[in-house]
Amino acid sequence: MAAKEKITGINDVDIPADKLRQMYYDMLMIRRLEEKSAQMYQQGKISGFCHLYVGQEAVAVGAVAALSDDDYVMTSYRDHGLALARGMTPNVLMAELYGKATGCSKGKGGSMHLFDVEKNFIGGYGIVGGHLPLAIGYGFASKYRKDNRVTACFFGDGSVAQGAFHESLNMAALWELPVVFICENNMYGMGTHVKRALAHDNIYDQAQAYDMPGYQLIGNNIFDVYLKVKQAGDLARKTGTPTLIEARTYRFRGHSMSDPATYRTKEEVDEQKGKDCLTVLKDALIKEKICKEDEFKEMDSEIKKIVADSVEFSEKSPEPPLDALYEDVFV
Amino acid sequence: MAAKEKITGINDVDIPADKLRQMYYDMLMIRRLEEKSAQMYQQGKISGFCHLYVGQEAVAVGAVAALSDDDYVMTSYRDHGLALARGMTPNVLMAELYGKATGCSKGKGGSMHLFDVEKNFIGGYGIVGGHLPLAIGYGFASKYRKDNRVTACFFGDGSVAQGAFHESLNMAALWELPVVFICENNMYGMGTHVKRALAHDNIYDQAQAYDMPGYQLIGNNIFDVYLKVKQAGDLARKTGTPTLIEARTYRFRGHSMSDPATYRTKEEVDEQKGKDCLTVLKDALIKEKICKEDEFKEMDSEIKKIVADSVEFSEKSPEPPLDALYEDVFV
Amino acid sequence: MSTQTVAETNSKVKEVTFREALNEAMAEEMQRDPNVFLIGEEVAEYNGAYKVSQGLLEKFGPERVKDTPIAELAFCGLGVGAAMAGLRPIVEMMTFNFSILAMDQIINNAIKIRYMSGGAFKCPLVVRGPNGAAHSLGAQHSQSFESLYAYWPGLKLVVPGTCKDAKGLLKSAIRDDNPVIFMESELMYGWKGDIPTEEYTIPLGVGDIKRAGKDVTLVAWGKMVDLSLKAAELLEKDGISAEIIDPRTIRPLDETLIFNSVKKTNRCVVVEEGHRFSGVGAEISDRIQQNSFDHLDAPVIRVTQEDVPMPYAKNLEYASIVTPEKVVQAVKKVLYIK
Amino acid sequence: MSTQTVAETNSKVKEVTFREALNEAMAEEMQRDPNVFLIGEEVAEYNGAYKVSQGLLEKFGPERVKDTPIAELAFCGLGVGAAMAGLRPIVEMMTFNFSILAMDQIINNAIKIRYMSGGAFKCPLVVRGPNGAAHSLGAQHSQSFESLYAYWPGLKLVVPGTCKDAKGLLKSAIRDDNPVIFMESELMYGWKGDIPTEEYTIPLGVGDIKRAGKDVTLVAWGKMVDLSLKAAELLEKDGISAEIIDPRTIRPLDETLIFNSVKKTNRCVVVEEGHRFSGVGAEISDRIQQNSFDHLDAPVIRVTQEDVPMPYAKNLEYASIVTPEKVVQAVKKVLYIK
Ligand SMILES: Cc1ncc(C[n+]2csc(CCOP(=O)(O)OP(=O)(O)O)c2C)c(N)n1
Ligand SMILES: Cc1ncc(C[n+]2csc(CCOP(=O)(O)OP(=O)(O)O)c2C)c(N)n1
Ligand SMILES: [Mg+2]
Ligand SMILES: [Mg+2]
Repeated sequence: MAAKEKITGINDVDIPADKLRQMYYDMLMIRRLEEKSAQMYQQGKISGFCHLYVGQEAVAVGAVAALSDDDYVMTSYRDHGLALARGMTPNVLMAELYGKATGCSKGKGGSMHLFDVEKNFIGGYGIVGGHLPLAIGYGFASKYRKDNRVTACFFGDGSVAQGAFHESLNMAALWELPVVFICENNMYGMGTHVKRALAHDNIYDQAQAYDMPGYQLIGNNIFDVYLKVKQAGDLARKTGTPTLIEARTYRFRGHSMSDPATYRTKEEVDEQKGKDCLTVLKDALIKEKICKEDEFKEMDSEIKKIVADSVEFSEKSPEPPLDALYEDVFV
Repeated sequence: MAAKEKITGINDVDIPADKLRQMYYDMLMIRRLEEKSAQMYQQGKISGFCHLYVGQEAVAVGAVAALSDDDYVMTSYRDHGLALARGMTPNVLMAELYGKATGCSKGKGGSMHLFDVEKNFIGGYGIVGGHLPLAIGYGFASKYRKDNRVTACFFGDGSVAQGAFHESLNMAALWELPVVFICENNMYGMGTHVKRALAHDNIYDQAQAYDMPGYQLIGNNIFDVYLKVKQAGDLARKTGTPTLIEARTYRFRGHSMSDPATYRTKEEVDEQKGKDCLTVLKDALIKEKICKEDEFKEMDSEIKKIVADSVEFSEKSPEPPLDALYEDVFV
Repeated sequence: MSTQTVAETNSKVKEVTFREALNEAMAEEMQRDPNVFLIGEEVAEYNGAYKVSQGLLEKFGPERVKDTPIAELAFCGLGVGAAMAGLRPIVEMMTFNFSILAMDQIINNAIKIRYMSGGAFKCPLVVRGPNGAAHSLGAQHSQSFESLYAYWPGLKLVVPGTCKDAKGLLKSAIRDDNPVIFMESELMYGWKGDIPTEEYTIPLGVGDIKRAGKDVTLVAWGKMVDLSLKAAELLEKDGISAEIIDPRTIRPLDETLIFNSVKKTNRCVVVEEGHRFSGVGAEISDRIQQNSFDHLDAPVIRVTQEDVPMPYAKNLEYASIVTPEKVVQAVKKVLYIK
Repeated sequence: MSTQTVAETNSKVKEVTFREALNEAMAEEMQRDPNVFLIGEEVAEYNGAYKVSQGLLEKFGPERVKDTPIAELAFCGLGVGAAMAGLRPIVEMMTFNFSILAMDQIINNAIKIRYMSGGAFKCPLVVRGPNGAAHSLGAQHSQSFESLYAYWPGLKLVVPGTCKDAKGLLKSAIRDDNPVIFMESELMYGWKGDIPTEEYTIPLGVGDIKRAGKDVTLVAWGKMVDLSLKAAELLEKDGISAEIIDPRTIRPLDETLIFNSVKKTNRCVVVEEGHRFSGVGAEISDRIQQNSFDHLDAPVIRVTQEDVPMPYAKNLEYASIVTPEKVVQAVKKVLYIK
């Protein structure tokens, strides 16, 4: 469970080249879509709370790459990245942010409540820590049905102080529910540094309180993410044992669109931006001659086009019909 | 933090003889009063939930002996023992169980809600884990006022699975609130063995998740209780650092008066009764020639008289006046 | 007298306790559907704190009858997640007093997941257990929570008042694809009543006339049904004929049944075990005054618990709770008698 | 127009935002009494998620303005314990949506400790923060909780509707020796209004006539006061004169002020931001029908949020919330117009 070993590299994972390429593509897609969301938010096209995933892309994409399509994944309100990583189309995502009928939640959920049942992306939750109990419910169901599925539950460092965290991890471990708890420790819960929220801030150590394996990983290193999540997922699938993973990461933007994030120094942010997960993967892909510089440019323009299309799709999409107001309350 | 060292004995503590004698007296008082409560309950004089402390006496008495009169103490609904240890008179305690106007809570609280503000016995709470947040509130107030007081918060093994436990310990440690958390691990929460409730059942280990000292102690050994609580109290007073103490103990009776406790074998209960905390202290007092056999007899009859008097007091006491119904809702 | 339940003429009946009625409902539904499971504190090895789940562990095994740590928030949330994943959990709250700890999971997840996902999920969850006061349990263990749950769209709320309703409604609740809160009562578990020997269900949202009468309508649910029947007997002696309407489910509320009765009697007393302020009775009273304004010969009167936390002492407790005498008094007031 | 506040003729006024009014109230009370402290998520270094505590950390230091981990249950319970120990905590809920997690501490400890200890303790606690919907925040972040708290004896509930009330009532709440829930609104924080330059308080339990009128009584609190004023202007154009009663505190409720108005106007519409079922409006409606039965020319009508979780899309959200137009419609209905 030691935190710092040698840095995991591209050759430590057995991911085929085209999958690696795809992973970069997915990360870049998240980056560009988030940038576009920010832009559209500033133009007043999107409103409410909007929490961007910029900087954390390797965690979602690396984890999803390590999981099976059947596995359930879920997260907090900072959910655009994971939704895309899981295969939600930019169109239905952007349309949801726009509050349009064509959105993934028919415009009823919004930024914080994305869902894609087909892709086993089970949400998008707004109460800090409130979705961890749901995760053990999914784990319970998998064990009950012996369906061999794993639930990967993402959450922020802020959630760790919540009672729901403790109760859920205890039950998951006690009953050997196949859940991988992935704490994205981006060092802040809104304006509060993790050291001001947790008495013991090596979050993965909390696993010991539940006799559960715990790992810390370097969140901008997608190979590290992939390896640890793979290991945890395999373990859960084989034995039911849950794992707590702490992914040290960083959000480049404020907590939400309305947060100027003055609680961090420019130096700190710049330093983190210097360790951008996109660059880490890009450098490795170049070094291993999997992609050339040109290809990245191509990818980027393709992605930008798709993202721009998602805006157009959303602009053109209709608002939800007023009849929808009373639909979906009860089955 | 090792759980098993050499067994603490009477010579490891520097308690004067008369205080030791008094401690035995207090334990015996609890034992006899609880036996009487059971009897009165069976006669229908006391109703509702009634949770006896028989078997755990050394924890309350040893802890209180190690604390200062100014310190706050509080516990769950299993509160008769701690209330007496803290100096509540048997009269007002029994009268409260009777629901009489002369009870410590004017008959409004009942068995689970004993209070004695003068003695800094601050209750008596019915929601499992629900009083731990209050304890950190008291700790916060002490730190705020720099009043040098410590809050000792007792709770059962069952509470450890509650979110309130986790949230409270984290904040206590984070802010260095002078609180001693004393988990009375009597191995069962109602009918559930602690191994069926906690993934990791060495409860004191949970302290590590908060960078807090944690100890396990042998709850029928009052010297051990005294030493560890003293150490934790001193530390809290000096530095604000809270401690988690796990006192391994056992309740000889069922969870409450209505529990036949068939989930435990007779052998298990008998074995525990063979390690009765009263006997442990008694043997030591005899061995050290602090008391003679006669004195114990005298004590017992004195105590039995006091307990009988408390019943008489309660019988004779008036019910609360009906006007009291709407009193004490607001200040 | 029941209007909406199984035809009573043809079916044989047997006497059971309220607890047994609930137990049968769960056992039958667990038999019928392997997705149904029961989870909660002491439900398995202890056979339930109040023995409602007696024998279920033995019948269905430890995977389907699951003891939990004392962690209401997470095991209730586990139920929500399992329901979203396609199972049909029955979550037992040892008492509803402890459900406050789990309320976030019910309010923010169970009842909103369908709406906020645009209909992607359903959440067939039942949360059940005793609600309200028993005897001498004091302030923290004697609370009534109907209105705190009834407030929320997306939730159904069932409060049976008889053994027969208990079984039939619980079976429907378990089969319902929406989250259902199902409130029982510690004091009722030992009550006896006849239920059909054959399988039956009672639909949610359909009230029942528990006693026909013409002078005044008493609206009562749960434990208050029987208490109102007692009051009605007392009133009978004074020549006052009370009709008792038991909505059985608070949400959906069978308001038509209530309005029709009030149309006939022109007077109404709502009897509620819990507190007054914004209780379920307030909603019912409001609806009656709005819908039956011209039929009312007197304002609707409500009988509720006194507006204080529950005291422990027996005399104070008795003074605090609803009694048949208090109902009688309210009826006389609504009839302008004395 | 305020009946119960400081004499307005003599005192100078200044314009402030709602947020500033609250900030001043806390700053003054912290200045006045060293036992008062503020605790909650982001209240200190961030100056409040909605900047209500702007500058307080700088003024009073980190011991008295305390940032917490995200752990509502325990930091609210910390407030209860600290209040029992003699301090006067102000607990900020970032929004009341998160207060469900802390409800056990409020319901089972804060409001019961005095009663169940036979009066041994007092609990001078204020729990404050924004309640209700803002814009486009979706189902989990747009909830109104008045009735869930109003239900409980032992608790006071304050919901100011103007800057002046906000400051005066918050100061009283902080000085009150009982637990007080104090509900603000995200959308109101930027509103401007005049408040006296001199120190003042407004007593809890005293309502205010926000607009005099003769044809219909509108009962409204919090954000709904302003909305009702807008509705009253629209009604004015149709020659309908609406009186607006703002109870300001829901518990204790100044029912006399309401009854007196209804006695005059004979018609009443209760305007509530939250859901309908057992809302605070249900209680008010019930009390009016009971106390002013003979004065009512029409049933009391309630305007509330639609009975669905809050949708995200703007058009649905707007269809879901209370609007001045819906109030106008209700008034016309109660006046049997059209
Ligand atoms: C129970 C609860 N309390 C408070 C909030 C308000 N809130 C939203 S996000 C947030 C910070 C969470 O930080 P973290 O868990 O680290 O996640 P991150 O935003 O960094 O991804 C807070 C306090 C909430 N949504 N839910
Ligand atoms: C939140 C909550 N859930 C459930 C209960 C019911 N209950 C009362 S005591 C108890 C067991 C507690 O066990 P433990 O904490 O070990 O204390 P002990 O009784 O052994 O002293 C339970 C489940 C409760 N009072 N509060
Ligand atoms: Mg974070
Ligand atoms: Mg125990």
